[in-house]
Amino acid sequence: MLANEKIFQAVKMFAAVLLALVLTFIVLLMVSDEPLRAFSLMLFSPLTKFRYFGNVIELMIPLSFAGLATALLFRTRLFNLGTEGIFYFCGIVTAAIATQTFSNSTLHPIITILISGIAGGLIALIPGFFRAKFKTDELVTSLMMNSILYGLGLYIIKYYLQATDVSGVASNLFQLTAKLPIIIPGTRIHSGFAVLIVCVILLYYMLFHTKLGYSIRMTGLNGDFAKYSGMNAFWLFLTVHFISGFLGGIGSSIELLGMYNRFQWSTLPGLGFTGALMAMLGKNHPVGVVIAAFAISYLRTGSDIMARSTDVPVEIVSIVEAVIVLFISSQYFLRKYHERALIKQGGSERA
Amino acid sequence: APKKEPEATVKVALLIPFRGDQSYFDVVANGMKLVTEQIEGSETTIIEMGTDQSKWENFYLDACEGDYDVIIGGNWEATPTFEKVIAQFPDKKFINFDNSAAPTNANTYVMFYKANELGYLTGLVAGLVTKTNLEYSDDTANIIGAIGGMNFGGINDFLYGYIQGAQAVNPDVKIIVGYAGSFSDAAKGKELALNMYAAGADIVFHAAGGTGNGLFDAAVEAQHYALGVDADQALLFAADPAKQKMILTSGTKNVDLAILQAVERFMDGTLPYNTIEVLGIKENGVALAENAIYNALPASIRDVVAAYKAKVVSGEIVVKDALTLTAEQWDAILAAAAPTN
Amino acid sequence: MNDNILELTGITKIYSNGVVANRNVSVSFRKGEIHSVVGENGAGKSTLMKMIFGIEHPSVGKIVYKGKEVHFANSMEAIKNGIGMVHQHFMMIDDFTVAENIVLGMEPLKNKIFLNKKESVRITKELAQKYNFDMDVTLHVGRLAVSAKQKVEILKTLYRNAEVIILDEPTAVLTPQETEVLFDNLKHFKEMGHTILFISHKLNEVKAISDRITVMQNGESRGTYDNKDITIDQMTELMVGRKIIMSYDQFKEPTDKAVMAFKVENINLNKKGIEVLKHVSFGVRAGEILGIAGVQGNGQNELISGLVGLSRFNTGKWFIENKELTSLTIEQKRHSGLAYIPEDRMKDGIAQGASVAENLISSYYKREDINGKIFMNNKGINTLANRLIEMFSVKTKSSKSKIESLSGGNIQKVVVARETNTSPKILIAEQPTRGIDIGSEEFIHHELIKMRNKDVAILLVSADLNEVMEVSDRLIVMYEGEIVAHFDTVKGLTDKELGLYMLGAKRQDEESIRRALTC
Amino acid sequence: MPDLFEIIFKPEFGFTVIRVVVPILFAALGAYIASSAGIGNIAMEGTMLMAAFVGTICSAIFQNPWIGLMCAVLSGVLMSLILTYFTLVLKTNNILGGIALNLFASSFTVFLLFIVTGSKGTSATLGAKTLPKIDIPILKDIPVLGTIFSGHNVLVYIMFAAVILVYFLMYQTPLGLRIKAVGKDEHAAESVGININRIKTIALVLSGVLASLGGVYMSMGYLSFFSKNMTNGRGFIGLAAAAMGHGNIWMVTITSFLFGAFDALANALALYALPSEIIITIPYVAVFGAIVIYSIFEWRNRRARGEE
Ligand SMILES: Nc1ncnc2c1ncn2[C@@H]1O[C@H](COP(=O)(O)OP(=O)(O)OP(=O)(O)O)[C@@H](O)[C@H]1O
Ligand SMILES: Nc1ncnc2c1ncn2[C@@H]1O[C@H](COP(=O)(O)OP(=O)(O)OP(=O)(O)O)[C@@H](O)[C@H]1O
Ligand SMILES: [Mg+2]
Ligand SMILES: [Mg+2]
Repeated sequence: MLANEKIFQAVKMFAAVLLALVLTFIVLLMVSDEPLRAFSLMLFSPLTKFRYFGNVIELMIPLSFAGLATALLFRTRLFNLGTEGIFYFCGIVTAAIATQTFSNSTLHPIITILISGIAGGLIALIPGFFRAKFKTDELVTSLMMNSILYGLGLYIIKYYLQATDVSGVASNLFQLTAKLPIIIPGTRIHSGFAVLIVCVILLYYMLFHTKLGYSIRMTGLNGDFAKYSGMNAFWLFLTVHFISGFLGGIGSSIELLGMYNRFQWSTLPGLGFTGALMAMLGKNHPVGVVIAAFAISYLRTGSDIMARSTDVPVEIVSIVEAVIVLFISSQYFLRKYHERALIKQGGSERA
Repeated sequence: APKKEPEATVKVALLIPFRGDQSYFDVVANGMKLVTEQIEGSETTIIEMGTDQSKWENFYLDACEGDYDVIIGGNWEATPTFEKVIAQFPDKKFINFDNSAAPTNANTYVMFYKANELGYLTGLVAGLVTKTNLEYSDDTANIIGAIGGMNFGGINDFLYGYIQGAQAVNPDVKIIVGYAGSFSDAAKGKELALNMYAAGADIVFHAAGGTGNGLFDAAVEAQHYALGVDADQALLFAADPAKQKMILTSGTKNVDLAILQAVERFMDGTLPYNTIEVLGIKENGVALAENAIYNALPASIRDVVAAYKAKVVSGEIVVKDALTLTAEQWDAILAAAAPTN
Repeated sequence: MNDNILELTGITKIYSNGVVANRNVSVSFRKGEIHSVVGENGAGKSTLMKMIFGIEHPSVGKIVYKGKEVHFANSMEAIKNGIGMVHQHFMMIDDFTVAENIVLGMEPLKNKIFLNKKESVRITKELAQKYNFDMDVTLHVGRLAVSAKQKVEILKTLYRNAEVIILDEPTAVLTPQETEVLFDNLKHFKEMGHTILFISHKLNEVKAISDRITVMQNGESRGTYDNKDITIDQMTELMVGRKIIMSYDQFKEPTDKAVMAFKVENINLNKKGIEVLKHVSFGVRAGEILGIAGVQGNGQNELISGLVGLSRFNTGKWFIENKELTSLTIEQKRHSGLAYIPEDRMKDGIAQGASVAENLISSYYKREDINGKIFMNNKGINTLANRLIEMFSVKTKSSKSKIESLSGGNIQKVVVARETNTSPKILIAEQPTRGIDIGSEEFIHHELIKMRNKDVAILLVSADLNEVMEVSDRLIVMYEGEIVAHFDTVKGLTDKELGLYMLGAKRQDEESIRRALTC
Repeated sequence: MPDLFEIIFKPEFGFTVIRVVVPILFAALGAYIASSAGIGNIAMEGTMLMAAFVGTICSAIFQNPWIGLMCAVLSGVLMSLILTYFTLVLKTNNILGGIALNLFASSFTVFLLFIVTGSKGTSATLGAKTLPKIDIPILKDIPVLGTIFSGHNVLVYIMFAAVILVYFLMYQTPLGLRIKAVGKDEHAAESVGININRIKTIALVLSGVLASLGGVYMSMGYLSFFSKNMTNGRGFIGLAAAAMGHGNIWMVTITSFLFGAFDALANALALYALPSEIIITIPYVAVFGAIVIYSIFEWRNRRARGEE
């Protein structure tokens, strides 16, 4: 049975999760007086209340956008971690527009999100351009850009957008016309979720059913081959960076308009690495990214609930997450059994 | 397994982003400790919500749905979320431990602390110490320093008070202000402090959370004085008297005491809901840590500090605040206070 | 006790993707013999050798070496036991010098800790001299010609005192002269007691050098034969199941060659002060095949990669019919009618990880018949792919299989199928049959001739002299970046003579050379 | 207040730059070795943080900074071995593994800190011993050089030694040659009998050791305590410096110093009434500018060679 690749993958995934959970349980045994309750809260609590399940979806939205933005870059074999800075900076762009008065509550968020997206795209073009034209290492430029965008963003907030009624770094309250409506009552799931679904579908079709997607995939698999085939890496890199930045920008905007009342991130939101995590867990596939984001959101929501309802310290949440990620992403976990099964069966196909 | 314990007299939940900054949030958290220690049979829970603000509402909702008698939360960042949730639970009682605006809900009591007065107190000490020849200060250069975590109103309020306090007792004093751009980079804090000492400051204050911890290392290294913030930070170095003696005092924000008192008043039924109470020097909302190190200072210094403190309490001196200043106004204030070449 | 140094018994190898590369193979190798292994692409020759060398491990079966059963965990153990291997694809580090490459893994030391670079150079120099290999061991390998790289690979095994030397297709890139030198060396090694395991698709070479020959088909051994007991035709039949004759004259139809389809004028290229290409000019007419012969590293690579747009020249112009291509993008060049079968199929020719179908459309993925208004027409792509797969009898499970699951010959067929399907005006075919079994080779030659018959101009670059001479109509020879000879016809030309031009020993007068452009 | 030029051109500024550069250069050297072996060691940051924590805690427990240092290095080795196990044995993507380990380290240190000290912020209350400062005999009396190079923490001298050692390791020993061989072409290295996994493990362990030295400097040299997330991205700066060095140890070192110098400059500028938000970006802008200029230079070289 293990000889079948698909079945093997499923069994492997299941076993990896199981092992990770066993390890988690052992950790809980050590830190908690009520490990069983903590464990079951972590695993099942998101399913116990509609609102909790809503939390999973709410959290999944920004993770997915960051993941999609990163996955597109990784697909083109661009190791760029700039989603972090773009998320932050586009939040400020969002604040600049969302705090303006505007009469139309349908157009206001749309315009805000679009402009944020374009701003994100344009920012991403900076490392993109240097990569495309001069082969400048995009890991370095994107990491540096994150910190530069952070400082620049703070500056803009302070001199142009700072709310006077608050003592911290914050913009004025967003206009109510700019906020995204809640689409599922009883939760805070907002219309951004619909935008996410649309983006995933568009991205899927773009990647697997258009010429652009084809050239992105070929370039990612083999840049020499793409060049030889007549694809223009320069424009392709620019396009990919723009789209990625755009996704980051609208993701940021959607998160703020859906979940916040004002811009008040005083540090980078930390979505750059989470985005990379989602992208890689989802194998850089749009649908995979969303599934990964869902899984991680589910885990984080469950762990949050566990941490606030039991004596388990919040730090355990990340520790558990790290363990689970490590095991799930193991390619060779149980590979031995797979190979043994293959030999027993005498191979599945002829050379 | 559920534990069988006698029914608690009062169940209190406190929601904060995190603990462990060794200043502000730890003082807040200490409020729960005081409650547990001083109110018999009380049961307290500290819930750390994390820094992802989009999740805070979940935490508040869960706390409200729990069986707590009082839920303490807020501060300026979380207040909008807090109040949104409060509106859904008219039968519960809430304490906002730190916010500058009056509550929008009838069942909420809000406290606010005058950070500018805290800064004023430390400024008095700094202004006096720098013109005195103490073991680690000298009267040659009339320069003092202050490190801010980031440049925004809440932090500048401390610094503005500090500037006013120093200038009140030492009109010619020059104040170097530097921002670290982070509340968690102690190494950066140390670098800024060393630069300040190198530029002639012999006493430096900070309002920079974890970044400020680096200040104390710098003080030991440069052999000059430092001033703590929010909590009595000399306690950090209880194990190391050589370091401890560099931290002359700290401007404390007594959120813990305030929380304890509020919970006591809740139990008495005397807590004024739908009200904001502003706690300054007069209300003991902010104070100087008058520990052994401080008390070892020359009486001449301590007497002057006490005198100015009394003037603030009496209302004779009004410390201006930085909350409503524009960025440009603030830049001008800093430029005026800074040493010239 | 027998004189077998190495015995394989009942070897089966199943790769983790389920491919059975070897099935119940038993074969023995005698000490001091040259033993060839032949078979179609994907017959499992390399896999068998890798198992001997310890890089792969048999799923079932045993390996007996010098009378003892061995289980080499890795190549280190094989090397320690006196087995060396020259791989089908070069295994060298381009940024290292020859000496560094040779000593890598067994470096001479100074003070027991440090690399002794001087000693490395001295030892490798001595080694090279001992085996009559003449080379500068301080050069970076990346700058060496292929034949020199080949020598470095062999020196690597000799440095490690290999008693058994495995050579996986060592001659695919050599000229006849170089091959001859190599064979002399191999015989020399044999006399010195080394055992040689030799893999090649060139059956005449196998016939010339081997003591014994093992034929493989589809992962299984079809028996081991003494050289004198088997003919080339018999080998072919055992491998492919039919006879193959590499002669194409009868298939070439007369074409009128009226149009000068592709014209190259005065190409010059200077790299770091070295003149890589000098005044290269030639033309190819519609309906003819122009062969470029030359030892690898004489500028052919740079010429072709510049012509197709992968790199630049200093000066020069080139045209398809009357349209100048010089400064067009690759896409525009292709659009103007240029097609290209690249030398290195794995690097330029395909995208590993993509499906066969995806690899079959890359050169014209924007073409209307496989695109809708917004989306690509997946149905159209599949139909097209299946048609090409059938036409070129590509052995694959389906058009959706990953390209890397195909054998080398079949991958090459995919590349050829794709490039010929662009209906080009000029097809540049660079080493189109390198490392490909004779069945596929013959097939590809026929495809080229079919295109020629349909009035396509073909530029064929090959290091394989038999190939250029069998397939081309006209021929030019390149040496040190220049065209040194031009032949209006290949009839009557011997490979000996051609070899003289290729090695720079002879050169035609300017007049004859200029005819490469004008004829 | 002194003129800016006065600050920069004083020898004390050189002293400051060295002090600032230590954690970055250690991280960069570690990342350089790992990337020479073909592995992007994203776990640098987490490894540093873990070592910073372990070092100071062990120093406090044993009341001996050298034991603390040893434990910190062990923790670095352990982190690397975990990464090695997952990436080399279980074939987890190394970036993914690195991110997971960073996540793990940042929480795990706080968790343990809480257990050990009851605080989630710093270990200052433990009063752990720090590593000593060293005055270099003769050197300290030489005017400018003495001011710049003498009187640093012992780890500063270990850092300089590490640069030299890593140079010898990578350029003059068989191990270095093999590490590079593995990084440049795994199959080629394997074909001459080099055990790829062993070389990669060694490279990762070395990289972990160097990272841990950078980490322990943070808590036992630069500062005298551990504080939550105290590495603050220095591991990533090191990673960037290594990437910018393109496999050349001197470039790696120079880039680290470039960052350190501009960071020190930013710290000096922070005292002037300038927009602090912009000041903090200075070192990042400098490295950004440097890599862009460098790559344009390379690009022109490639063009001149006709490769592009
Ligand atoms: N690493 C691998 N993983 C999976 N399959 C492999 C691997 N290497 C080779 N194969 C498959 O095993 C079969 C035998 O391959 P092998 O390389 O031994 O053939 P070969 O006889 O050397 O062919 P060629 O003449 O093209 O070199 C082929 O079908 C090939 O696709
Ligand atoms: N250990 C090594 N790993 C990789 N490449 C090396 C190594 N040593 C030398 N090289 C390469 O070889 C070339 C020359 O190296 P190096 O400068 O060490 O040579 P050298 O000056 O001849 O040595 P020596 O000073 O020992 O005589 C350089 O391009 C370098 O890349
Ligand atoms: Mg003074
Ligand atoms: Mg082969």
